[in-house]
Amino acid sequence: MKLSIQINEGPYQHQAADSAYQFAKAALAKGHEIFRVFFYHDGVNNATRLAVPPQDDRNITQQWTDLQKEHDLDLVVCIAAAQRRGLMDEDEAKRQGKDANNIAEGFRISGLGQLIEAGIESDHLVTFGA
Amino acid sequence: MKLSIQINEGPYQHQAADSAYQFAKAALAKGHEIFRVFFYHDGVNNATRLAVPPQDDRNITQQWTDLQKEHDLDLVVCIAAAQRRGLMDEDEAKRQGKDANNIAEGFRISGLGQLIEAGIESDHLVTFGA
Amino acid sequence: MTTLHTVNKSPFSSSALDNCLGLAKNGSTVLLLEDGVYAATAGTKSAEAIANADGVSFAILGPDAQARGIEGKLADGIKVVDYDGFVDLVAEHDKVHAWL
Amino acid sequence: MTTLHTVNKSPFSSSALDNCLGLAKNGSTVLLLEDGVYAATAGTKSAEAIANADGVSFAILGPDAQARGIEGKLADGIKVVDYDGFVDLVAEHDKVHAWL
Amino acid sequence: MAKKFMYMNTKAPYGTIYALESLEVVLIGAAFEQDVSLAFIDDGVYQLTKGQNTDGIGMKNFSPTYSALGDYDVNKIYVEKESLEERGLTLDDLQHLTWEDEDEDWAEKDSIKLVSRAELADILDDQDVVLSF
Amino acid sequence: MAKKFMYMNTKAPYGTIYALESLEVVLIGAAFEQDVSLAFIDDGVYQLTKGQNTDGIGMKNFSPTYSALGDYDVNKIYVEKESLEERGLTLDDLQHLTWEDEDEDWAEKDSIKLVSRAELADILDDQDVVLSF
Repeated sequence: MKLSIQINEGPYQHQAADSAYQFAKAALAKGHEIFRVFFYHDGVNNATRLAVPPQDDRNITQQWTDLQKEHDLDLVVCIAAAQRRGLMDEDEAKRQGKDANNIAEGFRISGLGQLIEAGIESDHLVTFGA
Repeated sequence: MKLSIQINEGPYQHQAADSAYQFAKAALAKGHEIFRVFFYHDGVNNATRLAVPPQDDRNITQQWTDLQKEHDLDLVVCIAAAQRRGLMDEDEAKRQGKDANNIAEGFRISGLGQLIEAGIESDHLVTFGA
Repeated sequence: MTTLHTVNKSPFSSSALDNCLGLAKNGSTVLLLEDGVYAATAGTKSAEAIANADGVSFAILGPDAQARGIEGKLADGIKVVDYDGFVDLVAEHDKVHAWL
Repeated sequence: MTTLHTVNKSPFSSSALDNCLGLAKNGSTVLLLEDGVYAATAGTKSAEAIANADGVSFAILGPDAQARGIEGKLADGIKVVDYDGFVDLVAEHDKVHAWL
Repeated sequence: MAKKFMYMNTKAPYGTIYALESLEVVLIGAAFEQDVSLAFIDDGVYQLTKGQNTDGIGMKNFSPTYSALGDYDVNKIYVEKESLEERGLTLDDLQHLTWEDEDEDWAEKDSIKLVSRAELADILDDQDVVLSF
Repeated sequence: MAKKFMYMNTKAPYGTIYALESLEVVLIGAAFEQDVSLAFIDDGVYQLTKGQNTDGIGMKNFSPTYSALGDYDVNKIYVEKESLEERGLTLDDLQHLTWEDEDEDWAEKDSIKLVSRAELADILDDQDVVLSF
């Protein structure tokens, strides 16, 4: 089947981000297609490359980056939610006159239409949140 | 009285950050002393300088930065919580080998001991969270 | 000692108010704020629980009730305060207990 | 159409399971995950509500029950699945409804 | 073929951002010409209360946006009766949302339908995609 | 003079980070030589369950840390009886936490005290600072 995943909460604070990752990994291992992973609300915070979790803990952003590389996943960060919360890529930083950006490798920033499209194009949209 | 404030949730996602700000402003206007504002859990996300909220909405980080300037507030971001969530200042970025930092003016990063000290030194610790 | 309890969750979707009412002592005050203000809506179970909480005082943060359009629907006898009044309540009690 | 409902909140502190059980149709499945797994603990009101939900199937995410140390305390008759089983449940139903 | 999209709203406004960001999805989603419905249950019914005034809390009052939904052809708005009653509210406490029916000479019609839990269960059953907020 | 610090834990572990980050505060706070108590009510009682195994969810199992609290002189751990019973649990389902009493020749004593809601209300009343998690 063709799946899309929506993640509504940030890393570490809620298990939602972890559950989504475990689910995505299992779905891919079973040969299912993941059309898109859409990060919304505080979920956009999963896309920061500046996190330094304790060494004996998982690195949630890195897990997504690795999974993206392996399976060419489409990891989309909602731009409206990201702007509110301080997630940006290089282009957006330039446009907004910010002196830094913090998005991790493998994620791209785009609009809410990408979520609706995921709902239309996928057999199932699975949401993880709080 | 001498107050300290603990903020446990990020900006925009929960009202806690807003309530804390309104409370702090009112306390200062009444002549009370704020010993410290401690940002914990997702509360550390209030300290990002990369947020670009919609123009017709409040800028929560800027509100704190302005209040800090006006009243010389001690705005402390918990380092352990910040590391997990990708909040860092210039020194920490260097130490961790990161190519960017995102902390806003007026905030400083320090340890959990600062929260305990706030509890000891203040007449009241007021917590805002979810 | 006197305690100011703060509750910022709706009583319909969270256990925060129940926890608070179960452990608040006589002489303490409960301040309802944020989504906690819904608890004071007239004709609800939570408003009844509040009315039955003998010995505990209640206050509600007016700006939060107004934001939610329910300031005209509040049960009788609940004191409405603004952020200044919130600060005063903190000052008047020995400690603040946030029920998150 | 068949629906897979997911509930990730404790029934003791959140209304998510109540919302779900109130609106789940016969033939649908409820998957309890994250803090939602506590609902299946034997001897609780939520386990009783689950037992009384005629026509609705229940499954629980095993890894979440193990993490919380309650896999030995689960009520009888609830199917335990791993993440693979979660994926299969999604595939077997027409849609997924997350009760947040 | 258009899919049936249901936006399921369970949370109060302002306390958390879900209500506001749900509305943002609905407005963007309206351009995709799918079959859109909104449901309000549990604390979600509070999103529609009349007379919201956020001047005192420094947050943006987004409640006027609900009245614009009709212009976006979003006119199937289901409010669960049981949730409303439990909260001591009636339809009169909610905004009066309307839309104009092109097929009936732009007659103004109510967008909000008060439905029982059992009715809403049937409506939900019929959806293709549920977005939860 | 030492203040009475109460850590009030109301949330389940793993679903959210509050339990873990509460424990981090307790461990740091132990160095400040205040009078420290921990209370577990509502879903907070789940933090202390025996046999937690997080291998399947990819998260760190922090439950062994509770057994180290005694070494930090944190030995007043109150578990609310009503919360435990409502969840179908007994003390036997929780970790057996102990501390060694220096004043009684290092006798091993139980750290967990099962208290009724009324007893806990009195204990809370007596605190100077409440940290909520």
